[in-house]
Amino acid sequence: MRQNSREVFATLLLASAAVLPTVATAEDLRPEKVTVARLDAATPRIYAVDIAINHIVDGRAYVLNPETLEMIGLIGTGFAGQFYVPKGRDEVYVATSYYPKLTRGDRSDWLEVYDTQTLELKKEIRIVSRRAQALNYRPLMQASTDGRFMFVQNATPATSVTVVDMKAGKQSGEVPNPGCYGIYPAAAKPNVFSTLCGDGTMRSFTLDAKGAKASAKASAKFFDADKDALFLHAEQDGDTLWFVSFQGVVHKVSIAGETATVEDSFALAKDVEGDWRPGGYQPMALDAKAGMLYVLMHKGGAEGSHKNPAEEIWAIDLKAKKVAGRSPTQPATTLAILPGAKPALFGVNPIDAAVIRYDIEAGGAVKETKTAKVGEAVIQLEGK
Amino acid sequence: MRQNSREVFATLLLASAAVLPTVATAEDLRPEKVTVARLDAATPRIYAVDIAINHIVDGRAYVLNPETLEMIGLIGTGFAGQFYVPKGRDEVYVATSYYPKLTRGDRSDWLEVYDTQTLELKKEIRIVSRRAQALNYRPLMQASTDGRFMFVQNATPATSVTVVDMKAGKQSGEVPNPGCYGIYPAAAKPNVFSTLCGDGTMRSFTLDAKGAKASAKASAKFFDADKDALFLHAEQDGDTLWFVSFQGVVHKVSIAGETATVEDSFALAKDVEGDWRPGGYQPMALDAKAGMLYVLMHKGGAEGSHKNPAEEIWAIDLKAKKVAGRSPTQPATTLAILPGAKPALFGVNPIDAAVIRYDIEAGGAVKETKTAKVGEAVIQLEGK
Amino acid sequence: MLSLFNRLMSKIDGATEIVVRRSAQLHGRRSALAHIGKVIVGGAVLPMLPFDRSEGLRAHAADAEPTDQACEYWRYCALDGFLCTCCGGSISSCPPGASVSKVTWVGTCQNPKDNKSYLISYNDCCGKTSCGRCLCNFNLRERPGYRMGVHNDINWCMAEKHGMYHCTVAAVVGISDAG
Amino acid sequence: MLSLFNRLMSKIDGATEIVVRRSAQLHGRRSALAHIGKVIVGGAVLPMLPFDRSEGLRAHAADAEPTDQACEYWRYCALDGFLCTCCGGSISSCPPGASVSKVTWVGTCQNPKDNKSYLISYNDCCGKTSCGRCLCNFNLRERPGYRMGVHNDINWCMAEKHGMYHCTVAAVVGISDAG
Repeated sequence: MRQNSREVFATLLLASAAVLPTVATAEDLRPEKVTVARLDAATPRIYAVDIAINHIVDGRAYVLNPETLEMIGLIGTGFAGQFYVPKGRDEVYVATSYYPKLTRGDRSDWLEVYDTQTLELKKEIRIVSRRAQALNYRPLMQASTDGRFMFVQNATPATSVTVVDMKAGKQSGEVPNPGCYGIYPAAAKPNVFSTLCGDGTMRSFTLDAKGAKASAKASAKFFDADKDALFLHAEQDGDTLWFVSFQGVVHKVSIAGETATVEDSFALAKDVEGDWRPGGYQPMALDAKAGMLYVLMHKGGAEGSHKNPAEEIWAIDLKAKKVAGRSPTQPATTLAILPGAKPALFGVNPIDAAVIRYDIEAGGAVKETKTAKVGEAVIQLEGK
Repeated sequence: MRQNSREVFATLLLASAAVLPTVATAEDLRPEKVTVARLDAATPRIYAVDIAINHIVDGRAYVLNPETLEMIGLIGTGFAGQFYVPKGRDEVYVATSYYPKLTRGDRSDWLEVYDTQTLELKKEIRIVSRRAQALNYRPLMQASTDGRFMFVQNATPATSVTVVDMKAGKQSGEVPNPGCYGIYPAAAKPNVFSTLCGDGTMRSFTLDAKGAKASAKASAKFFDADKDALFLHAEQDGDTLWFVSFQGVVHKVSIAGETATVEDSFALAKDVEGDWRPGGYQPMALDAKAGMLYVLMHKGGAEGSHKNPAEEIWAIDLKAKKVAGRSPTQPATTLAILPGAKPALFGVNPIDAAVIRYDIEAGGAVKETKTAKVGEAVIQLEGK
Repeated sequence: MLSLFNRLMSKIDGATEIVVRRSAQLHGRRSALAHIGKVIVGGAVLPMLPFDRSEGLRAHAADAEPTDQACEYWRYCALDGFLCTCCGGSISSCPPGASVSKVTWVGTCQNPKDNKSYLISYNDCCGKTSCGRCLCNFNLRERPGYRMGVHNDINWCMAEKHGMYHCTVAAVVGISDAG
Repeated sequence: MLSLFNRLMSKIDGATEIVVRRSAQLHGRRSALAHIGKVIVGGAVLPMLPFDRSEGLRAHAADAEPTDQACEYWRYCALDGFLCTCCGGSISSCPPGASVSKVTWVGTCQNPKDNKSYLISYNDCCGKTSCGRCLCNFNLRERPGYRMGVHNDINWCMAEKHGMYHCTVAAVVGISDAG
């Protein structure tokens, strides 16, 4: 190695030396120093998480300027890695799998912590090699409300949840959630999370103090996965979860108590012609302050159309329980909101591999104000 | 692990079981068994080696049917891996680098041997982590004429050649070739290879019996890398190498003796208007039987144009030392020949990311007969 | 029932088959059912986007007769992934050097030639880097991961030692009553 | 001479600088020259294809004034790689989390605003997976690897511990006599 270093620098030397005979430096020219950029942790940004399906071993999250949609950084996410953006901390989390020789050797799974200023790896924690190698659905990796525990959804295909104690810096437990999928942490109780189950219930888990074991309680059945399944993606406001079904029924679910309880349900396209249905990977985004749910909608919906790109974005007034606005959109399969004084929406056009910025206008309308090519197969968007 | 396996199979069980109530098998229907395809080792094929620059960690060689250009297999080449197709053996070789966590951890370099029937890894040999992480130029990895030794070009950026003893299954030596690059093995002497040097010479190395050390002899200077550099790619016919220069001078070089000797040199576009020059990554292909050299040519050539895509393919009659034919082509940067009773040419269009098949017609003309999209950034083509 | 079960199993090599049978004895069918929920038509294949497929499901008209390298080929009515027929495999064989996934799911597709419904086994081929060709995506009867057996946004090579996803085959393994 | 040398060195951190100076003492300039051949304008950057650049070199007309996110920007007259300006960096800074390559080469480009020729240091940014944006490729005075110092079909992050290529910057480090 030492020898190599010498040779390397010999080359550099040489390059400089050889250039010199024909060169003079202007006295007033100060050479630019090559540095490494940093982001302000407070800089608003959009994370566009790309599974890069044609090179699935090399996924990445593009960090975008929300105004210009220009790239301001990149975080590698490996082979179908999951991505989580916490609310309170200057960190983002990646759960991924590596094979030591790209596609060969023993798989190892890791929870990685990246600094949001330097985008450098701060910490990596080995987790059991069972995490779901899946498209990037937000509920597949979540933190407890106090940040003490990270929860990673597993699938072998049997399902369980890896619990990582971030204080101890290691995996503290694994909680089976058979027949269920997705993690919805309680807002008030740091040791509680719920999961969505194929039998039409939610199950709420209460962890012990060490994050090793959990007891579970099932809710009443509130949906039928055969007849009208719920999208895994939910929008969360405190202990209130907003789910939407394939056929467009909105469910307001509280996870504040011992078990999840449905507080309200209503069909969002009740009186609208055209078989409009929600669709996509991340089919809705909540503006909690305004009480408005934005949903990706396609018409002519039918069994199997639940990932079809949207033709319109509908604004659902959650208090009035009715459509407040309908706006045309490029084909879109993912929607996210960047909160703030003037919140904006962001979408993914999967056909053009583009990210779209929408401004929110009065009365539930949205307007495309910017479109930029980003990556190849962005599934998840996060605004922060 | 055992528990996981059980769960996995439980799912399979379940899938079958659940399907049964609505299903009957026709007595005459024999279920298809899912198998793994094999290639006949004698099946002619084109290897299209793709650096996949946008995901450079995940390069690959596509194996193509030479008639249809359809994909018949794939061999991963990792991070800027090199690819070598020997003449006599049912094997291909990859030299590549791995980081255990995709882009992190300690680099290790390997020489991998793949079976040409199963496309499975047969053997991997650790080599020193100095190999050139470079575009796929054929001279960057070669075998001795008897197949006993594999030679891998290193660059740190100081240059040397790793020697691997394939009989012993390990690296036997490392031969410095400072100021030189590329490996051109002698056809008659298994312990001799030459290299091309920036001072306008070739150097010929004679290995000791163990492949550990080598002595070198320089040729006379025969080109000027400043004024008219040689492309690294050469076409080889026994101990005769055909080089071409950026400005279009063909050099016939013998590496049969102790040192390389130039047997002939001539300008290929001598009496042609339009500043036609050779260009590309693999800018020519030799039909040794016909004594015809096919060269990728672009017009308006100048300093810096040596990788510009061709507009025409010129056939150079090597005996008559003149242009026997000129044929238009799609933009092309790589050319290769598939030898045989009726040899055909194959090219890469780097703008459309396509591979082109050309039939050879009478009198040095070639005709595009097939074009197919292949990969993203194919640099090297090999026909066998 | 057993007959179909055996035929499905026959796709798996001897050693694996023994494990499956043992697994069946250990868990029993009811335990398996309880484990991942009720399944109607099992499994799925791979994370995939409906690129170029935004028009949704097309009719498989007999007069169109797409080849097995087209997404619209009848056997692909529920396939989600790269077609192995474009990657060096065939409709029922993995490309050279890939390995057949041990877990698979069975869809039901109608053959336009005889209008019968066939059971199609969608096996992933694993252990090679992603093929990148002929990306197809149909989501008929697909459900989120809480119905894991019919979820297709996940790598179904996950159970393999070499779990990299390469492409997907579509083998006929039976005839549906519906057909 | 020393002045320019020092300025080139100033881009490198303290520890590295010591190694370089020691290297200079050990090898001497003649040894270095003999090592990789005579170099006119040093180094290069990365494997790259002339995608969309088949027209060859364009004139850098002042009235066009391309931005530093365009291949035609004047400082990129000999750059080969992804522009860091498109990847979260700037004309002279690597994107967050990448590291600056220890080896670099210096091209000479004419600034259309003052018609002076500037020395441009093309540093690769390393250790992150390939950025994939704004792929540019000029080959003026590029040579094959037997002139390694002016060869650009190789990864110039090769000397780094984390040698993955991410993108390339183009910093002004001097003025050429020619300018």
